[in-house]
Amino acid sequence: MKKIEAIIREEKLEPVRKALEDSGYFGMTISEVSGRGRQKGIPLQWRVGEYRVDFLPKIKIELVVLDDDVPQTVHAINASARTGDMGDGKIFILPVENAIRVRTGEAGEKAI
Amino acid sequence: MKKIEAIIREEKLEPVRKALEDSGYFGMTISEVSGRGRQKGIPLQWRVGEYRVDFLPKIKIELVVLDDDVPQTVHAINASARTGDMGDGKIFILPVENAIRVRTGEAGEKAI
Amino acid sequence: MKKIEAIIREEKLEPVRKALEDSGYFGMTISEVSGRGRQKGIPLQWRVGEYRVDFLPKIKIELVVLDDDVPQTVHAINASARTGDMGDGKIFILPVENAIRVRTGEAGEKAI
Amino acid sequence: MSISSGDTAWILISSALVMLMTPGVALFYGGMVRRKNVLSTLMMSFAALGLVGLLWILYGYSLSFGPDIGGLLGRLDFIGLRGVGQEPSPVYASTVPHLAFMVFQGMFAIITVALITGAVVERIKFSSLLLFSALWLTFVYAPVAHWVWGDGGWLAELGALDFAGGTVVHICAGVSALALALVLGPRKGFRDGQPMEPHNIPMVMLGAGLLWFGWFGFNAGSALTSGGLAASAFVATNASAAAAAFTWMVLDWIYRRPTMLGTATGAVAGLVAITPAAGFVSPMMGIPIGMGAAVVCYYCMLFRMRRQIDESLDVWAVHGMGGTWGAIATGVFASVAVNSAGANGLLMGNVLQLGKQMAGVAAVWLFAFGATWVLAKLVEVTLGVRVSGMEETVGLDIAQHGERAYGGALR
Amino acid sequence: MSISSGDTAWILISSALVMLMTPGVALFYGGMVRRKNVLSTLMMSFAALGLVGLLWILYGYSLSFGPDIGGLLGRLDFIGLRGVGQEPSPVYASTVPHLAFMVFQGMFAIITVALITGAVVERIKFSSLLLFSALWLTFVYAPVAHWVWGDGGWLAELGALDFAGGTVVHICAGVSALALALVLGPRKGFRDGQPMEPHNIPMVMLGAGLLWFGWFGFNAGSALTSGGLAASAFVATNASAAAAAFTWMVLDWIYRRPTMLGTATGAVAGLVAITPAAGFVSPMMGIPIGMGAAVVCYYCMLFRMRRQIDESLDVWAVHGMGGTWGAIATGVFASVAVNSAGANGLLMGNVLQLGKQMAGVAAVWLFAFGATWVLAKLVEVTLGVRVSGMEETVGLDIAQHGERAYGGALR
Amino acid sequence: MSISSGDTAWILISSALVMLMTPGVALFYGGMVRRKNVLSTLMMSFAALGLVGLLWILYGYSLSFGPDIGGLLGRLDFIGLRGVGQEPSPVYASTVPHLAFMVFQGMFAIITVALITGAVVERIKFSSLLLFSALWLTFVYAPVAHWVWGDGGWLAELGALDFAGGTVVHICAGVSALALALVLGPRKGFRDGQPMEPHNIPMVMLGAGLLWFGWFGFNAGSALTSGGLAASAFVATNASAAAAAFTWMVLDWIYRRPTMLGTATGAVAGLVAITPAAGFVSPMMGIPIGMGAAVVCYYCMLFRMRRQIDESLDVWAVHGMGGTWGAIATGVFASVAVNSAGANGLLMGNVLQLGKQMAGVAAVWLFAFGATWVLAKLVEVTLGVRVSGMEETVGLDIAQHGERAYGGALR
Ligand SMILES: Nc1ncnc2c1ncn2[C@@H]1O[C@H](COP(=O)(O)OP(=O)(O)O)[C@@H](O)[C@H]1O
Ligand SMILES: Nc1ncnc2c1ncn2[C@@H]1O[C@H](COP(=O)(O)OP(=O)(O)O)[C@@H](O)[C@H]1O
Ligand SMILES: Nc1ncnc2c1ncn2[C@@H]1O[C@H](COP(=O)(O)OP(=O)(O)O)[C@@H](O)[C@H]1O
Repeated sequence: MKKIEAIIREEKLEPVRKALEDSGYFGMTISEVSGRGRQKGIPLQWRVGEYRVDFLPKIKIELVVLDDDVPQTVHAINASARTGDMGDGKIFILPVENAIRVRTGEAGEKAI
Repeated sequence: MKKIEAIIREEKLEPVRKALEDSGYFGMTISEVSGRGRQKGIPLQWRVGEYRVDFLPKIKIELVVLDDDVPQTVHAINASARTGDMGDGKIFILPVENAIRVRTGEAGEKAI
Repeated sequence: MKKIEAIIREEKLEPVRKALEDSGYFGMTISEVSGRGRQKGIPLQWRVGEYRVDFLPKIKIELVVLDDDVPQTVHAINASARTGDMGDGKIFILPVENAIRVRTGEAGEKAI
Repeated sequence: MSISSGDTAWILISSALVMLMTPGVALFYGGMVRRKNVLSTLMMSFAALGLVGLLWILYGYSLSFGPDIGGLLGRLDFIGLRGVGQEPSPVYASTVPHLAFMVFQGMFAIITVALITGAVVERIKFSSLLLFSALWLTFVYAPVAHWVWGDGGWLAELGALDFAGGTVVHICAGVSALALALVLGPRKGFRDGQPMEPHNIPMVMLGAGLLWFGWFGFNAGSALTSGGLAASAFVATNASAAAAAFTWMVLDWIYRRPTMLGTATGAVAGLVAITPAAGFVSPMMGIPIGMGAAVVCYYCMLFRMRRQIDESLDVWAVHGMGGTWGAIATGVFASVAVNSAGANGLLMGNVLQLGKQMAGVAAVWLFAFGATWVLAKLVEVTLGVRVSGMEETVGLDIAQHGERAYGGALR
Repeated sequence: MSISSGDTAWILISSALVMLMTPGVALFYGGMVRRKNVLSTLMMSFAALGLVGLLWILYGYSLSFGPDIGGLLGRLDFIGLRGVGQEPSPVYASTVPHLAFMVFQGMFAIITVALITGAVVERIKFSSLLLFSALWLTFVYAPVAHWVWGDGGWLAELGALDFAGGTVVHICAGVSALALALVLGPRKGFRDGQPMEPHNIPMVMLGAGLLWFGWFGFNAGSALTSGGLAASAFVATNASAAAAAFTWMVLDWIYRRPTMLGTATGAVAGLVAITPAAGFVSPMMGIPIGMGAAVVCYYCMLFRMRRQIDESLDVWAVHGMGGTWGAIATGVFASVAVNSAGANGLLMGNVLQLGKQMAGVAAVWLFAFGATWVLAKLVEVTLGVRVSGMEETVGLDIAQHGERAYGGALR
Repeated sequence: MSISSGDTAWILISSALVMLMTPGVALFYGGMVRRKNVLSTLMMSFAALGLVGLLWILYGYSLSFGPDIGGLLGRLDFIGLRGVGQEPSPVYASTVPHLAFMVFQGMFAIITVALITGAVVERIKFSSLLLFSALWLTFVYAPVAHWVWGDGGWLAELGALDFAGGTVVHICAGVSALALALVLGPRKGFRDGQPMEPHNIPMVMLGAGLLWFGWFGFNAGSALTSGGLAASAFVATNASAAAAAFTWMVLDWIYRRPTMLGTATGAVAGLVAITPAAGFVSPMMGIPIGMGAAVVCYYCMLFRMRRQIDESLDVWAVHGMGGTWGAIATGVFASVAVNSAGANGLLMGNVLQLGKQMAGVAAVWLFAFGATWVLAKLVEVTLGVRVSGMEETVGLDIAQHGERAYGGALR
């Protein structure tokens, strides 16, 4: 099992969600995060002045999948989240040792 | 060391917190996330219409524990978070290579 | 590649950000979390009464770096986030198997 | 007498001000509950604008202000506003249209019902609350309003003074809130000390600001004319609110820190306490009345919490006890030099007035508590009063209203 | 006649109340959009306070209320407020300063423009909206106001009744909103059923509360004197709002749950519908008018949604159709016993009045729809009307205004 | 003369409107600070309602409006409202109760103190702010109010015009804010360009909306009668607010984008600038005055930021400089045709009036700056003025008030 952590643009949540659903991945957890990278922050205005916001709103998708499904999910996310401009985000893959479904107590692959 | 990531129902935070405390686990980090799984979203109303909210509010608990403590914490969470209905959530176990306590700079097991 | 997860005080975000930047680490993802540990919660007031808030606001920094960079980043965070009082937070190091830059599709070390 | 355009302008704008107090109460309460119950809390007040707004013109006004039946209730002559027209009433407010007097009074009825809801937030069934509200307006508010303000009402005849509703509005609401909360029982987790942190204190401040603003219509409008008496009541009102806000802040500070929530609560306590007195006491008396209100309400709230009674947003402590203190203080500080239609109080050597005030307070306490208890039990055995445990956990916004307050991409 | 201080006080405070309705609309709408577009939504209303506030005194008032040209428009005699002074106007509101009447009317023009913006939130270009607003005020609002309220206006001469703006304000705004939304097209994702959850319903309630409060100035202020008629209009207004809020809540409940958003919407629908009738019908008629408004607007909204028309915040269903219902209901319920300057309606045996009302409604519908369509197309081919797809996705707050509503350490 | 019910209604409702401006300021400022300091910011304004509300009736009114002592201060004859009753004052506002005039003036004192707090948010010690406020009311506000408005005040005698408080309220507050901010020093991180993003701009808009609404009481209420002059001041006020909001929006656009925060700020600047002029200039003059205000305040704000002075929410730029521009503009545009109790200005050929206005401005600038500096230093050496660095970092809500604004399950 692997955990896929994708940091994507806010406005890409909808297409990514759809792409994952089309590939058969329904369960996932998302959260609002703020990110910084090559993409420079955005300038916002303050009455007569301006200030730069360094950290931009991003969405983090967390998704635990079976080892075999990793390429497919990564591909689905990658394709649907891309704009080609800086700030498109990252996908990280982390090892997961076990998973438990709280409702049933099932563990391992059945729990996903 | 392992990291336990539990996605639970909002209203189960209190019992889970208590169950963990009773088992001797005090330190933890929580955050507000939104999740989707077998549990279907909820229908909300919009004046005369209705729309479905796909992602439901969940709480994510992050907790780093010693390897030996994993079964016990998982059990505590599992037992206290369960309702038996869809949407009860998941527990994931991830490997952790090291931990540092910022206050003292201590690393490894002492840091937890 | 490793993922550094640091839980720090809200007010230390600025210095940590700076320390990381000075060490050459620019990209990162942050989020608002709530934490509990040795630091006791804070008492807040409710009209004539008082209640204790157990979970205190913290900032979580997530940062994926190359294996060789781990000591340096940990040091930078550790030094800049410390106050010496309880509640300074933790740094966890997790293994990462792969990283993908969405914009280009590059994977592995080039993606960071 | 004929209609005065100045007086009419004053009563109409005062009516609008009192109307605004109901959204004000909604926000004041709404900010104090948890995020999952804010819409439910707002809705309870807002629904009163609809429900009581209708019942009042259908029959409520007549029950309260119709021709007297034995000092106890008004006759139904004014049902459906029959005979309530653009000319002044022969008995009330002789310089403004009868309709203006009627609607001014209606706004009082609405807010009184809204005030009670602070006791029952986060757990009451919405349908039951509506039923209760309708019953309560009919069987508690209308009679008490008649007793105190109706032409021939027995407390009016007795000479108990209540300028703008210390007994009719605040004691009535506060005592009934307590009775209803006792029937309803505490929120889940209340007894275990689970923190129920207010989710939006700026919203509370906004509500308090609107209340303070609207209260000028409530109290100075109750002069029913625009002149010296209205000005005097206006100043007394502001003095009491200022004194109570400041005193509560100091009390907060003595024990811990000066809080926004406490200061806002203090302001409301001061406004409550001056209500029965506003047009009977000299404006400077607003200061002792306000200071007293802060002290009385502060310790009553403490007492309520120690007793572990989940009268959730302290309607009893602030309105019930603030109103009680104000009604008694009226008997102490009143002076005919301020208002010849009033009476002298204890300080002017008239101990009798204090007795009358106490009689009025006692009567309204007993009646409001008893009648509310009966009505609440009635609703309990018919519709039931509480939502299910699961609904309470999920929150009333979603469970009862199918909405959430702060939607968004994710949460 | 000479100036009455009471009447003047009433018109001035009513003007202030109507002014407050524009921030009220801003909040009412602002709470219903997504977080990324709230400032843009607020800004559209707030900018009307600036833009229309200026145009009105420069030439708008004169176009609407200047000496008549063939029943169609006012002459430019009052341009730059020339001849509009501290004395009463010879033809309008004879007991208050001409300036007071002028500014009272100006507040109506401002809010009418603000109302329309509900149709176009989350996608319109801000510069285009400003241009459209200026054109619309000049070529749609000013003529219609003259027809209905101007001395010599053809609808006034015909005898069509509109007490406080059912046709001028609400039909005009609602029908124009529909035309503008059709030119503009739906929001991205609207047709795919993407949820566009309101981001802050307490803000909606606050807006509705301020609207209700301000509407007393709107309707009762339209009596232009402070006396029996104002009181009667005040009571009718409150009755209709209460009835409609309650009825909408019940409809909501029948289909699903009683919602805060629905109840607030119902209140607004009731306020809209009573607007043309307020000073012509007996106050109790507010009840059927309000109940009817809730039903009419509810099903029109349903119809609009079924047709997949993204008239986003239902200006047409609530204001356009609510105003239409109210204008017709005026022809049914009006009575000279209430207002001798009015007329009898159907229920008093005067079927003709109903015909006049329908003629007025039809004329304003046709003109407002047609003229708005032309103006919208004009703006489309010159400035363009929509933001780019990318800007729409990012949100108008950042894209058009360089701001975000809820800043913070992180987000 | 005897009491007019119309005039009294107007002054009472105007007093209520001005009272509402203080919560309005609280929200206007509260939305602009960071989330961790919002309650502290609200509290500073709200506490003024309590503290100044009390001091004003205890002795403030007497210091300002008591019988003249050498043109400099009022005698303490009215201490504790002695002699201030339901009858009109012999010297002020002869058609309304003396109490009404007194409380109307009191609302001005309250908001003036609240205005200053914008300079010191996010770092001042709450206890020190209260002490400073009390001292400032006594030693700065009361004398200046006497000079300008008191019977026999030296600036009044000189003939400097200030209709509703351009010098007394706005220059005083703005200049004092600057002095206080200089003593206090900048917020941590301010000089390093750390972004201090406003946490809730809709709250700012709500505050601005309430301010605009309340300002009609402020300016048109200052006519002290309800008639032509009040109407004229009302229209001038709205014109200036509209012109300034629009102009600021355009300036914003020229440099970057038209922002909500800027437009709201512009509206306030326009309201400030018209304040001294409202009842002395023809209503259309509101347009140039408002446009000028936007330009003046915009560039003063830019100057303030370039100089890296942390006068945090620009009280000096908006109120100080807006008030200065307005006071001077009064000397340019005033006309006795509008108000026979006023004077002609430069445009009517009276260059002298401009000189008088400048003398008034200079006197108040110097006195307010100097006296505030001394008082601030006094507070600094006694109580200290700043919170500790740690408290500033944590936020004043928790550190000074033991509360957080937006509580919840987690944060
Ligand atoms: N080293 C990193 N560790 C964790 N998150 C990162 C890292 N680098 C970038 N990110 C996240 O990815 C987002 C996009 O990064 P950015 O460099 O702007 O995109 P791109 O790689 O497409 O140019 C950032 O906003 C941040 O949230
Ligand atoms: N594959 C997954 N990866 C990450 N989070 C998941 C995954 N599946 C479910 N979740 C999280 O767990 C929550 C509960 O899942 P759900 O399928 O509704 O529960 P259950 O397994 O009890 O039926 C979801 O809301 C989501 O947050
Ligand atoms: N075992 C743990 N797992 C996950 N997070 C933890 C754990 N222990 C502490 N934390 C996080 O670290 C923060 C600081 O912990 P605390 O014990 O107060 O600090 P310190 O170790 O400096 O005394 C907590 O608020 C919590 O967010």
